[in-house]
Amino acid sequence: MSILLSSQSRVLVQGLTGREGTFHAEQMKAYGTNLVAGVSPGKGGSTHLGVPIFDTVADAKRETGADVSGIFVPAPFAADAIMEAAAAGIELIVCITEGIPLYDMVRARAFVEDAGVKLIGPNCPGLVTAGQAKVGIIPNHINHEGPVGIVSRSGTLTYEVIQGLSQAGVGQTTSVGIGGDPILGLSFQDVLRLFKEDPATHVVVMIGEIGGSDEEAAAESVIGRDFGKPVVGFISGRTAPPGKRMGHAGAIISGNTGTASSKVQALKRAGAEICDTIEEVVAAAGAAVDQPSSAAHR
Amino acid sequence: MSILLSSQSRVLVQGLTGREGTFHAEQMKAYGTNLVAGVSPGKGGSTHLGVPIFDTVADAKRETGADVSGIFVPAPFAADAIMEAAAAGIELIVCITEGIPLYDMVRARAFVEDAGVKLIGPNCPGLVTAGQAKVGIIPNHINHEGPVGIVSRSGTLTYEVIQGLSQAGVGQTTSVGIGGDPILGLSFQDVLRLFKEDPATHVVVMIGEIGGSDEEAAAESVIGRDFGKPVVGFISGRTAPPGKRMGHAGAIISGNTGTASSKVQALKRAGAEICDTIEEVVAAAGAAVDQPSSAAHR
Amino acid sequence: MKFLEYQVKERFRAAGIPVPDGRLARNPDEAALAAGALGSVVVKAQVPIGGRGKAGGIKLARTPVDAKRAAGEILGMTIKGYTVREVWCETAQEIVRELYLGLTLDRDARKPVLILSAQGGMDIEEVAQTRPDAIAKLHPDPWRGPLTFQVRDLIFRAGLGPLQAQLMPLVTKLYALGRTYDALTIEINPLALTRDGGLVAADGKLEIDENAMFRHKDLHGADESDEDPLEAEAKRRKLTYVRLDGSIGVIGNGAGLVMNTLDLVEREGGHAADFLDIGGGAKAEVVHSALELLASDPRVKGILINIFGGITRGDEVAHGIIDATRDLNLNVPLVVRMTGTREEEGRQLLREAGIPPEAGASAAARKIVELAAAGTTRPAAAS
Amino acid sequence: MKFLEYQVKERFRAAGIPVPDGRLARNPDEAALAAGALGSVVVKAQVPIGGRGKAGGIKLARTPVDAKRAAGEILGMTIKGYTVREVWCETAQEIVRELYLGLTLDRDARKPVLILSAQGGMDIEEVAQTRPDAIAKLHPDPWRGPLTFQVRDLIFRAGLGPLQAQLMPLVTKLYALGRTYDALTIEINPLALTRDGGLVAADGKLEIDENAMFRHKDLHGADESDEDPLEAEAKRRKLTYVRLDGSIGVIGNGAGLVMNTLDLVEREGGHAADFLDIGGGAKAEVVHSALELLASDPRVKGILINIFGGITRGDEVAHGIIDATRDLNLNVPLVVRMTGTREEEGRQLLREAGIPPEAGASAAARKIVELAAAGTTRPAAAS
Repeated sequence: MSILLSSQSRVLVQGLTGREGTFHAEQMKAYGTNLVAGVSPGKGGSTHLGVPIFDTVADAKRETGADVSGIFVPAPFAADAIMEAAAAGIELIVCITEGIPLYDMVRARAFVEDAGVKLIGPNCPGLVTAGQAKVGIIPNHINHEGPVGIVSRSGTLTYEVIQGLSQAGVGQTTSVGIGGDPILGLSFQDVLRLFKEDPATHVVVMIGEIGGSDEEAAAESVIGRDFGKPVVGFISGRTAPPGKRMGHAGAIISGNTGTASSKVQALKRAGAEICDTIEEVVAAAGAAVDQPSSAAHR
Repeated sequence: MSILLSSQSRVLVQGLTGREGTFHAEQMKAYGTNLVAGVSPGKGGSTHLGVPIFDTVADAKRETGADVSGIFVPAPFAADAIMEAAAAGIELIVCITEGIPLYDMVRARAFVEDAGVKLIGPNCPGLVTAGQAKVGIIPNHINHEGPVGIVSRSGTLTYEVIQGLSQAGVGQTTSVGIGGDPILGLSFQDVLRLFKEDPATHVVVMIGEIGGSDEEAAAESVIGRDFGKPVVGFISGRTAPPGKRMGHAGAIISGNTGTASSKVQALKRAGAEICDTIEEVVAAAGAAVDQPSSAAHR
Repeated sequence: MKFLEYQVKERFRAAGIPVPDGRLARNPDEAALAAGALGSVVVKAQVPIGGRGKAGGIKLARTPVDAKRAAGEILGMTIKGYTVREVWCETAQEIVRELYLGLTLDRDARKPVLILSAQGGMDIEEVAQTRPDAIAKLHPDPWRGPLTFQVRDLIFRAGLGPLQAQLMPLVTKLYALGRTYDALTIEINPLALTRDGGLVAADGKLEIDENAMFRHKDLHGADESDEDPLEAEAKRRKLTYVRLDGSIGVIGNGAGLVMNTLDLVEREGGHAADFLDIGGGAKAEVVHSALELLASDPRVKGILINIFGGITRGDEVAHGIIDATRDLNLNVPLVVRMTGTREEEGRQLLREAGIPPEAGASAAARKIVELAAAGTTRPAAAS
Repeated sequence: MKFLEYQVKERFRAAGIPVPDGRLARNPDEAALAAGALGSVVVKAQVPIGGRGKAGGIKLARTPVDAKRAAGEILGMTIKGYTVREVWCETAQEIVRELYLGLTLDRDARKPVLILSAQGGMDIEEVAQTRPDAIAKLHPDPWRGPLTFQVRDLIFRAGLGPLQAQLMPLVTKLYALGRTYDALTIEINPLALTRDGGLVAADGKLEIDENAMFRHKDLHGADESDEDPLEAEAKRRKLTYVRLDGSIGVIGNGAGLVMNTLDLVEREGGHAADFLDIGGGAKAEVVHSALELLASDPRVKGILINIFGGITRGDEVAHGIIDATRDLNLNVPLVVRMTGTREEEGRQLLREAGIPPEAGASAAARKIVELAAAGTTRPAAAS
């Protein structure tokens, strides 16, 4: 079991014939992902990485039954690519692209919401269901099957946690990088709700960071309400000064909102175990998996 | 019983303090309509025709619980007024205003659809539930309670039918003028479906005209499918030449679509009785009411 | 409001839609000058109606002498009732393929619709019937407009993928232009693919929603007055008037009612001379103006006024009728049918003025057909 | 990208938002000329940051002599790190009331938000906390924008109904301007009600989304280079750099990872001198450029590079590090932690170059803090 993505998912890549698209789609295939199509307008009819290329997502969907799309197109075109996938009936859209204008994203997000489909990202590393499939750029070799679900705003810290857990012999169900932008598709809340319902996930690791109030919202409306599974949390940016944008467009403390301490407090109040380092996160998640209570929590 | 409007309906008028708004709201009150509020931006806090005036529909809705709005504002502002009512949660919007730009209306119609509320009009005479309430401009004295439901694209022909029926001693449940514009709120189909479900309506009179294909659509998808009640129909514009817009923005025969004969044929095929004059419509509706089979049709 | 080809092309050019170079000529010498400046030109009659080519209103001219002769032939022609007063002389294009691109309102879908076809140069409704597969449609959401991926999809569906790069901006610009001008119809037909691989608007059409004219007060379209002097006069009087072929003048309030009145006249063996709707809430002056218009039409042998008052009030209408019959010295029969809002007051006024009204529409139609046939001339006799 | 007050007001004026007449002065004499032309003026320091008034950067001048003196005092001042190079001299307004009107992005709502308040002239976030009832908000649908009735409702909710007629077009124009410029924030504060009953933008702010700069290549905003020479240099190098107060230079890939690295350095008793994210997929040149930047900072006593390759490849980063250490003759300790995509290749390259990498982030942080404290100078010693 897993959430969002499985070996059954039929994956297409928008921007497959580009440099990044080609590189990462190769990795995705190598991981075992069921890559069924690519979309590159004007290259319809050709073949790349052994899959057919289509001019439009609608064509690709119709011909191959794709239900998941990974987007690797440049920022000026990425919001449109998201909407194209949503309009074509793709169920899960994973947008890796960084630097999408925010006004493009508010429109694309409203569009996706109207279409009733799921978007992960943008500016995210994508997701992996360990041992089954990957859409995005999370390194293949670090993932191991097991009982921990991961949701994170940071790409590289996601890798840290996955690798740490795997090295400690603790595997994962699905690892989801939701992205570091202020306007995102799935939020912590959304992914946590999915983990709550997933019987294979016994423990959830949540990696937040400064900026916005999504961690607080997740704490109050999901974790604090009969979540039923141990949550191990971590917030990066504790030493970041207010008013400075820390790389991620979304990572900024403005006024009293978005501070690490506000997030840590909200998560602790909701019953999550908050750690100071990734090493501690790994240890705590491993311990929670080993406790018999973790299963009872379900 | 009736459809859409009853003595329980709490009616507000947008543009109540204007000349037309005042004149017709007085008539509406005189008919017994439960007028609860008016909306005129900047005149909030005052009173007119014995009801409170509000600056916004949202205020009026909150303070008076209005659930129906009649719109009597000038064409350049009417589409916005429709959207304001829809956003405020008004359940039935009746727009009398004529001459609304079509691009304004396509937007307003999409807005109303998203909001999931009902719109009648624009460019329509509104509706009367005989003996209970009126929103719009149908003359008061012609209406009589009884078993005939009326739906019409033409305002003045609606009056003709109502008056004819009443003079023949045949009363009405609800008479609905859906309007003569190309872009409308409720269509023939929508209103016919409501009449189908209304136990008090035994016979339906439908007054169509040249232009568009709504009559054909209603014939095929509603009247022809177990409608269960006699439908007496009439199509005006039989002698109108193609390509000429006959007063109503929607009344134009273009190419092969929108002709009277296409509509007459479709309605006959669906089982409606189509008449050549309003006098015949009145006679046929009266006869249908008197037939025992009309009750059995239910 | 309709526009002439050159007026449409001016707007295309301003919006970044490529058009051939051209000049307007009001006489043959100006056409010769244009050809001198532009080389081989097409000389095109400027009338707000299709079918110019078949009518001989479009001629190719390779030299200034040719152009002068062509303009001389075309200027002054009458095409479907329009006199040609201007010709548009534009660089002749080497066209290898003709496409179609248009925007209109789809009333069944309640949305705008963009239409793209690889079969241009002919009437698109004909293409829609004969080769529906040759037409690709896109119904943009009226708030969002056509999105990039939708436009691309439209182009691929029309089988025009190889022209994607050029077509994408054209579709977006045409839609924006249509929205800006509240266009009921805006089209490029043919959208010409030229020998050098470019796309150019070889002809164009634009018709603006009359309801939206308050947003476009500065616009001047084609002079449509040639179409019919009575229709032009009605437009000046802001009356909703359509000229028909018969002899019974018809006035009414409400489009459905007037249409039905025409049908009733026909049923009684007469033929209406017009459709004239004074609309809802008409004042006495409007009724007066409407009667005056019909009285000026020599074809009219009798006038039928059919009023069912809703927002329109009987007394107002009666005042207009009474004043007009007095002022105009009407010499054809007049039958009035009046009911509805303030019918009592209106009918009373009419009776007092010696114009006793009818109550039923069919009876009124029958009466006016009889009176007109009999050639009775005094309106009072209509009672 | 931020804009100076006068640059914002130029845009307001072009969009039809009323602003006071004003002139830019780069020296006291120009200020005197401006006052001569305009009468009583307010002389305002042009710096891309708030709090100018409190810092003495805004002075009223009734005469040209006053204006010259005021400009002389303000020009050359340093306000929060920015040197004043220009003053904006504008007609003094007789303000009877100060309002606030702004547009920004509400990340919790995932929508734009228009904010209107009868309490202007102060920081809106402060008003939001002290008098939340004095603020009215409208979240326009991102496709539809603010609709007329919504804007009217906003105005009535802000208690500004009597100013409806003037405020309606201002709100619409500000929104349009914000959308045109992809504004993260655009505000009129104060929006001044003057004695003669008019509304005028007495001050304004505009900050554009950096991600959207490809749509605004022709725009030139405030010169923000005064803010920090290192940040300015980083911007020229297109590096994501934030100056911090410590002594450990930090480079990493990914914002979360770098933020976490700062936290780890702090935890080990050190303090980071910067946040520097080379981003995803960085090439060797970027790593080289980042190292070069930190090497130029005399505060930096040690450098920690933390790489977890995803889209970034270990071998690329290793090449950049190796080239940079060779070219730059680095004289502070360097610790590299590397894992992820192509980590084997990268680690091998580093080992061969004598820079054996760490595997764990905490251990690497501990080591750089120790080495920096010990004042070790050769990078090779970091192993």
